[in-house]
Amino acid sequence: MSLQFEKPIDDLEDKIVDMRKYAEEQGMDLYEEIGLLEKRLKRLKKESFENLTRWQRVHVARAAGRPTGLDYIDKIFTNFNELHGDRALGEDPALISGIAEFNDQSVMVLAQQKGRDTKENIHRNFGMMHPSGYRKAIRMFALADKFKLPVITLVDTIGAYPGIAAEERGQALVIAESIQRMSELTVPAITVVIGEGGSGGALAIAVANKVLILENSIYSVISPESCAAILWRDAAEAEKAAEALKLTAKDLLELDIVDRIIEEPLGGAHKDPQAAIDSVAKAIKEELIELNKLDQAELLQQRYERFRKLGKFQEMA
Amino acid sequence: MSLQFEKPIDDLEDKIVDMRKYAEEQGMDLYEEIGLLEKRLKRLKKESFENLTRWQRVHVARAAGRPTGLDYIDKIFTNFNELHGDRALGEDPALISGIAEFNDQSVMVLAQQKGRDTKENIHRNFGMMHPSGYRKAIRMFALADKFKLPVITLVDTIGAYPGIAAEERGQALVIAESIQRMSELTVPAITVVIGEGGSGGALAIAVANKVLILENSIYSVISPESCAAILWRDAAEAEKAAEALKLTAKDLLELDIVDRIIEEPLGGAHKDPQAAIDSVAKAIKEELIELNKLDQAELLQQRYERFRKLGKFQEMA
Amino acid sequence: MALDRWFRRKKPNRKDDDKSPSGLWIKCDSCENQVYRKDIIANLHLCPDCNHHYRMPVDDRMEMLIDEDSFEQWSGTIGPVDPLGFVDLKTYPERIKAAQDSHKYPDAILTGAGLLDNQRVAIAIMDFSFNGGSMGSVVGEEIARAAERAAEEERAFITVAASGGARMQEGALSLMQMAKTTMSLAALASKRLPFISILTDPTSGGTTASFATLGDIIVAEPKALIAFAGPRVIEQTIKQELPEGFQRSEFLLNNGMLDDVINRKELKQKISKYINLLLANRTTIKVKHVPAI
Amino acid sequence: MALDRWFRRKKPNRKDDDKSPSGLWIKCDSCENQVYRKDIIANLHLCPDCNHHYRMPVDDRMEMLIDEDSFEQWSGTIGPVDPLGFVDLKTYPERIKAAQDSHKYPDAILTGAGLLDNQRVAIAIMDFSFNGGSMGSVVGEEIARAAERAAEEERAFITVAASGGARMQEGALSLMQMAKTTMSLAALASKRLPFISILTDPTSGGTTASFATLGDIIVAEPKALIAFAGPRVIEQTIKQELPEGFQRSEFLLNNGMLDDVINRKELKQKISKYINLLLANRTTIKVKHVPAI
Ligand SMILES: [Zn+2]
Ligand SMILES: [Zn+2]
Repeated sequence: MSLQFEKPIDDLEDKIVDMRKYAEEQGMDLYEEIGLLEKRLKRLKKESFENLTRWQRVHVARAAGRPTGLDYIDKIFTNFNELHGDRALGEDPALISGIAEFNDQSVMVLAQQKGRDTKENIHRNFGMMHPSGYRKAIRMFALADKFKLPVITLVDTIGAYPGIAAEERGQALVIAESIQRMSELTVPAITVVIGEGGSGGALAIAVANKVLILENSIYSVISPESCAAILWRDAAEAEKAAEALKLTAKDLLELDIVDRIIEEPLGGAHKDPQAAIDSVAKAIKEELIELNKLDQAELLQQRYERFRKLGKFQEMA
Repeated sequence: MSLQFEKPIDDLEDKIVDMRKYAEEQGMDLYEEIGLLEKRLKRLKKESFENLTRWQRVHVARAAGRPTGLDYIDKIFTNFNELHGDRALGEDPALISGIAEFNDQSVMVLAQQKGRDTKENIHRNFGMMHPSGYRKAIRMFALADKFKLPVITLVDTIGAYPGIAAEERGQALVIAESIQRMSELTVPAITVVIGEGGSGGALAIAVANKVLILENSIYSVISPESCAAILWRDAAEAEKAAEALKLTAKDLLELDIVDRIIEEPLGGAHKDPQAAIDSVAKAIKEELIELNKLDQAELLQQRYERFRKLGKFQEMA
Repeated sequence: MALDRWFRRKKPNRKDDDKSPSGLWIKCDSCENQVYRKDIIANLHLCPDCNHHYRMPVDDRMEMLIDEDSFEQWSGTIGPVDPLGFVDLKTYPERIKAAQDSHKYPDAILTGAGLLDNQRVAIAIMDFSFNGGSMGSVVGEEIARAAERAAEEERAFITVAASGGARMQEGALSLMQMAKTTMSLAALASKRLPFISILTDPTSGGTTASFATLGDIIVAEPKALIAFAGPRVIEQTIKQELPEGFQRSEFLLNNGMLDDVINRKELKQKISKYINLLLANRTTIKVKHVPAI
Repeated sequence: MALDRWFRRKKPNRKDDDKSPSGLWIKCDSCENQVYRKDIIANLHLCPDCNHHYRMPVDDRMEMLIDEDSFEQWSGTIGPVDPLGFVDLKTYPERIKAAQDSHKYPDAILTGAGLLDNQRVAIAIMDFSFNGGSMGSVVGEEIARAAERAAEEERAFITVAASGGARMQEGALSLMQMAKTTMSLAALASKRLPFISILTDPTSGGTTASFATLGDIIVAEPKALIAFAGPRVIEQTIKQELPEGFQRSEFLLNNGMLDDVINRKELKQKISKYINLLLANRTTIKVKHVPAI
């Protein structure tokens, strides 16, 4: 299943495959012709992805086959041991957490997991966390602090789950508490927005010293669909909302909301998951090496200043 | 409604009332006779209460009309402001908590409340707390620590509530966490067992620097009824179990489990609530004055040592 | 927005000819009695018949809570800009201008210092009537500044929340105000200064999910709507009607999320007691920022 | 108590004439297959057919978790007394004597130091077969001593819980062991030493409600009964049957109370990884005992 704007790319890829097959069958030397087509394909991909509209990028961020939290956990970290439960409300499969090794250090990993197929989607509630998930995050932050484990969070959610039980159990309050507890970490904290960073549900585990984002990921105060429903009174105007919200990696870097964009393989992370995962691993490693140089007070201070300065306003006459 | 062993006392009291009435009606001077009867009544009360069996004392501890947590709160503290909720699971009416003034100081008060009539009994779940109650206690301990409020807890419960929802929400775990959090208080903590101190459900809010107990209160690892059901395989043997468990104030003082016995008015606290309340107020005040002299480290140390030494065993050959 | 409702209907048989807005009769939202609008305003915006809590303008709120002539305004020196060039059915600058034209302050917030029953406090009051009380860069910045300055000047801090959530027109910058306001509370905590959060009708979204639910003590006015996701969003998600009283103050109290629900008439006195009790034993010793282990 | 079940039935048509207990066939509690008892014991007390987890004697448990020849026993120098002169159908001294006569250790606990995959640990293992693994003064004291000594010697601490709760025959002194064991964990926390709690079948009452649920990491063996109030007490209270799987490990995992449920065969390896990961970044700097603010 390919995204709409990927169609010309996919068509050209198919053509090249055909051509190779034909050349082989016919014993014909089409090496030069195929080489030209491949160059053209690469250019087409590059142009397409450079010129994606924001709404198209939302689709890439949500694309099937895009590596999920678990894919990163499996391939970036060694000796991952999942730790379950919030010791209060329950176990939320939308957030996977645990301790692992990374670059000769123990780390605490938290990842929102949307799921890789329908069954997992349902089990993971599409990565929409309940209060028990945020409480689990808070518990992990405390454990990380106690044992000096740098915290790495992977964000991928359309937002916290809006439901009756979630409201009953204080969805707002646990998000606030998670923001607060993460901001108090005395260890390095790195967030990577690997897909969709949806509102407070994402921010709750994104109050890091460094916030990185994959090139085609998005991070927004509200989903384009909900924004359109409210401001345009029509969810179908999501494309306009996406444009207005400036939710792409590039937009966010300009606003200092993210610190670094991690390049994706040409055609998007879903076209070459391993390459995307490698880039993320490299970026986390580089950032962690730098943050490891700071002491507790400096880490707190740096994190405070990082968020304190965000916002745009003007002095009044 | 009087307790069984109170019958002779009540009868004699009735007699004296009769006699007075008769003397008045007849215009007879029975001053001397009545005086003698009153002396006898006092002696009877004293003897009865000195020689109460443990099982009888269990009945006094549970007697209707015995002052409850709220009675103490109303009369001992000024400016009491109840604070509700555990900010996680719910609001448990079996535990009343809040901030108040006591002896020119702010304090945090926690009281288990069984209720004073059937309606309140049901509302308060007879003082049997749910996990939300223990979480509320933990929250109050944190607030007390932050604002340097000495903690005063009033214990009166047959035990933590045993039910499906309570187990689902980790009744054991919250009790353990409450014990732990209370033991970490950096402020003075005083517990008064005002009625029944039932097992872990009581201990969870009784890890204090000083544990006081009213003369006719009990404090036990298990209720006599449950103990009898297990060891005698017959709940009706509760009287034997009460005897065996050594659960009276005097027993507990000998075992160093409580630090001080607060005298009750003759005939029991239910016969003169105000006198009992005054005695409790006086005792808390005296203990608090002493504890206020200790700094944070000393308070932690004193509390640790107080509980660390409890237990009886022998060196093996 | 609450004001809209007040003009819904005039008492038909009114005799005097006072045509000013304050002279109008309205039908109470709650008891449905015809009530003289001036009487509501004079009664702390409470229905004189049924005690229904109407939304309260920021200045009235400030005057209700802060001792007379003691208020020193802190906010108002900064105003909103249009960082994204946001356009929906209107442009963001148009929306801002419209709001500013009908309001005294440049954004949905009033902060300042004052006395509350003679106790030194700082206060931040959100204005739901200004763009739905939405929290953008200005609201976030003013709250953070007020919290930090309260800590610096050793004042208790009080917030009065009334907000539809984050301000969408400032995109992710609004989202970041949740982190900023939350983090600004650390300065108060490190000095053991009380932070009392008052939730009023309505408080939802990013405001509920940040500073407003992090009070040492959190109280709400009766029947206020307090939510993460608003009722409409939830109904759309679960495709069923919500139970009576869902997401109202009493529901939150029952679910353990509030310390108390307090009638507006008793609010000042209660807050005063909280602050007094929480500060009574305070030493001025600073606490190191050490997490629980 | 678990042993009782093993003798329930012999395989009727067994040919060899091994009459020793270890030679008997038993019917598995779970799969109901006829299984050779020796095979269960040799298989870490797991059913070779269905992996059912039988209760495990303390020495076998210690040998399973601690590297060969590395165990140094700490417990055993103190034994129980009868502080209350407790008599029910038997006297407490009679009960103690009976238990001691059939057991190697003086009470329901074995503690000591050793290596776990070459990592220095201290361990406390409860013995359910000794008076229902009940926690009285000796069990509490041994656990507290082990935790404190582990902290002193900078060892990770592991407990293996198996207990019916507090020991009634020592009255409120038993209750106090909940506080004592809980408080002894502070020494470990202040040095950032991991405390791993392993819950096995069955763990309930005062043990579950104290140290055993305060692990940095808490794991359980499959299908273990883990409760505050036992199922019978609850059934009597609520007058209805309990749902399938209630109070079993998987139920607790699902309710957020456990970090994981781990097969006995993988237990040592898992605990080893936890300790390794939690100690890897440890500095030897002491943490001051400061509560969260
Ligand atoms: Zn009305
Ligand atoms: Zn089997």
